[in-house]
Amino acid sequence: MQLKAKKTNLKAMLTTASCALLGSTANVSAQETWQFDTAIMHYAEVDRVSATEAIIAGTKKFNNDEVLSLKLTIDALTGASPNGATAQPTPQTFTRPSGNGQYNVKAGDTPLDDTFHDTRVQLTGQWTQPLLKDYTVSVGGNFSKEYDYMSASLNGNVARDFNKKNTTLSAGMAYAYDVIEPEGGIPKPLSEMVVGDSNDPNFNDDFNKTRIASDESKSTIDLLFGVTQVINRQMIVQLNYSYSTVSGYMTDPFKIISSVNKNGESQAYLYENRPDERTKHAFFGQTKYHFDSGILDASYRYMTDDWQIDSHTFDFRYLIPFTNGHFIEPHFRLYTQSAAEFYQPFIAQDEAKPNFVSADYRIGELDTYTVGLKYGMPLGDGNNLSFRLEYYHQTPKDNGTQAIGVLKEVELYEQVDAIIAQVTYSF
Amino acid sequence: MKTIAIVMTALILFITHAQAKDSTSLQYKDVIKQYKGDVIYLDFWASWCTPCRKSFPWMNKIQQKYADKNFKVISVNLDAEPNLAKQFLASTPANFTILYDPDGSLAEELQLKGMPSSFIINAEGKIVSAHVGFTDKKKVKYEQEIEQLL
Amino acid sequence: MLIINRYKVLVVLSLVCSVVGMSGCSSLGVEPWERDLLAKKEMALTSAPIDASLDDHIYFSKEATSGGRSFGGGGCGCN
Amino acid sequence: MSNMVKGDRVVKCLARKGGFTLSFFSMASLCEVLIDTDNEALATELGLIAANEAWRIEDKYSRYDSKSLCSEINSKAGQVVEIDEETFNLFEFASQCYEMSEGTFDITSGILRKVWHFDGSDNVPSEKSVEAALQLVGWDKVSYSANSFLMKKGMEIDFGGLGKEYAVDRAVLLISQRSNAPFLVNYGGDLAVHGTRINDEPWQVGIEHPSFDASQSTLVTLRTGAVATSGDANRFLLKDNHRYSHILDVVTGWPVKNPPNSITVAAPQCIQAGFLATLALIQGADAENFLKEQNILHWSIR
Repeated sequence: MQLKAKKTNLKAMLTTASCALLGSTANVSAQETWQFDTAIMHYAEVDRVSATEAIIAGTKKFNNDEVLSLKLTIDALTGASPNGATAQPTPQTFTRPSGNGQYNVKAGDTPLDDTFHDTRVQLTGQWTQPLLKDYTVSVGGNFSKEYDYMSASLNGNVARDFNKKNTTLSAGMAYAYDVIEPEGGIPKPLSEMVVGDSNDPNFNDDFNKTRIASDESKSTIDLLFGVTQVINRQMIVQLNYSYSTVSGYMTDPFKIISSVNKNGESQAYLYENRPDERTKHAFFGQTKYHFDSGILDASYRYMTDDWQIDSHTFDFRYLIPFTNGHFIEPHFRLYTQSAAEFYQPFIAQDEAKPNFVSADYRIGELDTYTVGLKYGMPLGDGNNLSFRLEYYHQTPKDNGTQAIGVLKEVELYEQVDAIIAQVTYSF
Repeated sequence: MKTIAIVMTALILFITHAQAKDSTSLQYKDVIKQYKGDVIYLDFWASWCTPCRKSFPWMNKIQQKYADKNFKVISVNLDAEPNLAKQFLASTPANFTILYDPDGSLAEELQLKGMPSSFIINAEGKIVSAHVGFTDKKKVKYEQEIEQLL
Repeated sequence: MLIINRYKVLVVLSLVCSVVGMSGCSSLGVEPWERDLLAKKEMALTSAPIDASLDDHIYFSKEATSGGRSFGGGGCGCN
Repeated sequence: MSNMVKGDRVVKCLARKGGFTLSFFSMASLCEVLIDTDNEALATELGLIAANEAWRIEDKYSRYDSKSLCSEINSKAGQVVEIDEETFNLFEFASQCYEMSEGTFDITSGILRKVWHFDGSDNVPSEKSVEAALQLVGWDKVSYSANSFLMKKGMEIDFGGLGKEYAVDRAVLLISQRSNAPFLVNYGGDLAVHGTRINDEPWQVGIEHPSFDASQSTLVTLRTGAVATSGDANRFLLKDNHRYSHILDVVTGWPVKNPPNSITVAAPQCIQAGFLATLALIQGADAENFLKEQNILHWSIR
């Protein structure tokens, strides 16, 4: 009886087989051990901010189906982000948030503040366990600290299974407390940024007049109600309603708004001011459909809040597995939001100062899309490695505001391009 | 934008009908007839169900422990394709009877509530108790119930 | 502007309730032993939690909306 | 010349040009460890390491020793047996060999010895008895995990095809960890070398396989890696002048058609060489082409 199949890589297979035997590395059986996921992600915008984020997350399943998961996140941020002022046909000078030193912006450029370099450490823990017959409860906490910001939150969730686990209703609540202690202190809302020679004797007094506190805080209460329903053998659907109310300091201490004259020329820069209450409603629907081999993950989120921001988010992923355990997963995300009621790219000097105003494009009218691809491969013995590369594009819109005077010649709504690159290794 | 939202919600509400089941396969009375007079631990498992794998070493143990007290562990595999079960069994030894119920007719007859499901059946063939899931706490309870019947 | 928003919320809310109500009936769903595809880890609703938490952090600091899939995220100065 | 005694197991130490030769008996073969060193104490210590490991493996995996783990597994066939990590790794290796050989290299095929006795006579077993024996053969009927093993009642496993070569590789591993003196380990024709000798001289070894008469021994020169020999010329059956070789095709249960008398194969490790030699024999007439196709260095005696 001859060995029919052409065994070309016999020697290679034999080498791995015998080295497993004689190298005899112990492979601990997987029941009670920790499952780890580690990832490094680099987010980089063109000429703007870039951040590197590393995560190590461990999950341990206990023998009565309890699950403990711990996660450590460290991220470092560098680069420049827009300070809110408009571009001008002439060069501009701004004072650094700390109050000592200035930075200059060339004519025609969107003003960017490059004082941002920050490192953040975040610890997250979650304990989940079954309760009585059909209930699962989960409690968790989160603590995050960076140079000028601290955040702590607790969350709790209970879920109940119905009709042979085909339907699951869940309800959860989370409370978060954040404290911001910006370098240079909390600016006085709508006060004018002091721009001038910082070693001029009364510069400091003028600067301190624009400060009202050294730190501010806000607290957030989130409620989340969800229903997960198995439709059939290939399809599962989840529908969530989440209610979130935030009270406290939500202004961005580093953001300003240009006050321009009739000809659009900046006369002053005012520190922005946002309301100290915000209530958000979000409706989220997700479905996963298992085709013959591929898996579609499609979700839609509608958010509306009392800052008059409405947003729609569409997210589609399609996992294509290969026979050797590798897979690729194309990803497409579409996002659009309307502007906050108090968003304005600039304010006219002679106009009455509004109560709340912000020129932060991130709460203006905005469309974004993300296109990406993830490639994964198993490395044997339960370990796998995956790479993800995504392109993220932001298109700020004018929300109906007419550019005036010289502002017509400059780019008020600069588009942003960013790359997300991530490597994940789980073992 | 509004139309896409409506289409999306319609997609989510898309409902398909369950396939029809033929009834030529496993029935409870046939299974019980073969093991008349034995106390039975009837277990339902499938290759894709991770808690099921944890129950096998325990089922091996009680099958050996009470073998002489006419006690039988019968496990019913519910995989649609039998070779998935074979792969599972190649790396999870089982020294008890394995029956195959690919179209789930016995599972349906006993109205399984979850996976793994198990039934403790007394010597007369009557189901004494039904359980879902397998954890350390539950396996102690199952063994106590079995000992009471032996 | 205010009235239209109120109306939009009601429409969507009623949509959610109808789905929840309907999904209660038992024709939806599978038998416990028919969950082979659903049991796959790739079929979990959040099958890549690490990617999801990294994305939440990016979009929280670059857009005005967060959460929905799970709690609102945030916890950073993110400017 | 000195002996180290461990019960009835003796390790002899003989001086030779450029070093020492340690010899002992294990797994029914003469085992030798040639070490290039002028330090006799080191040589004896390394020899003892190899001998103790060989005896440990023999006590654990020999089918003939009733107290061995192998015998325990065979006697408890039909029940789940506890196994340790080393045994699990051996089963993993055997399982890969089973797949690579498409079922023809199978450590559960020892049962066929119950029906086939290659004593040169003509008692070829009946079709029925071979068929009955085959019911108890088949690695696919076995199931094992990291700490437990189960096979059908009546089945038997036999580490014969792997045990000696595994002992050679283990000896090389343990000795090389302890010293970097160049050495050669030769357990009854299965041998492996380690380290580079002075001015990179190769080892010259004549392989006297038990079945050979003196004239037919193979002379092997080896600088690195391992060599294993499979085949036994004087075990066969002769009936109506048809010669039945002792190499059995595990799938049909009948002898393979005219395989070479013996094949010696070279490979990086002895356990690989052993598997390839046995696998080549199973290809019968096509043995040599099979090895050529896989470009594996081999010597064949027909």
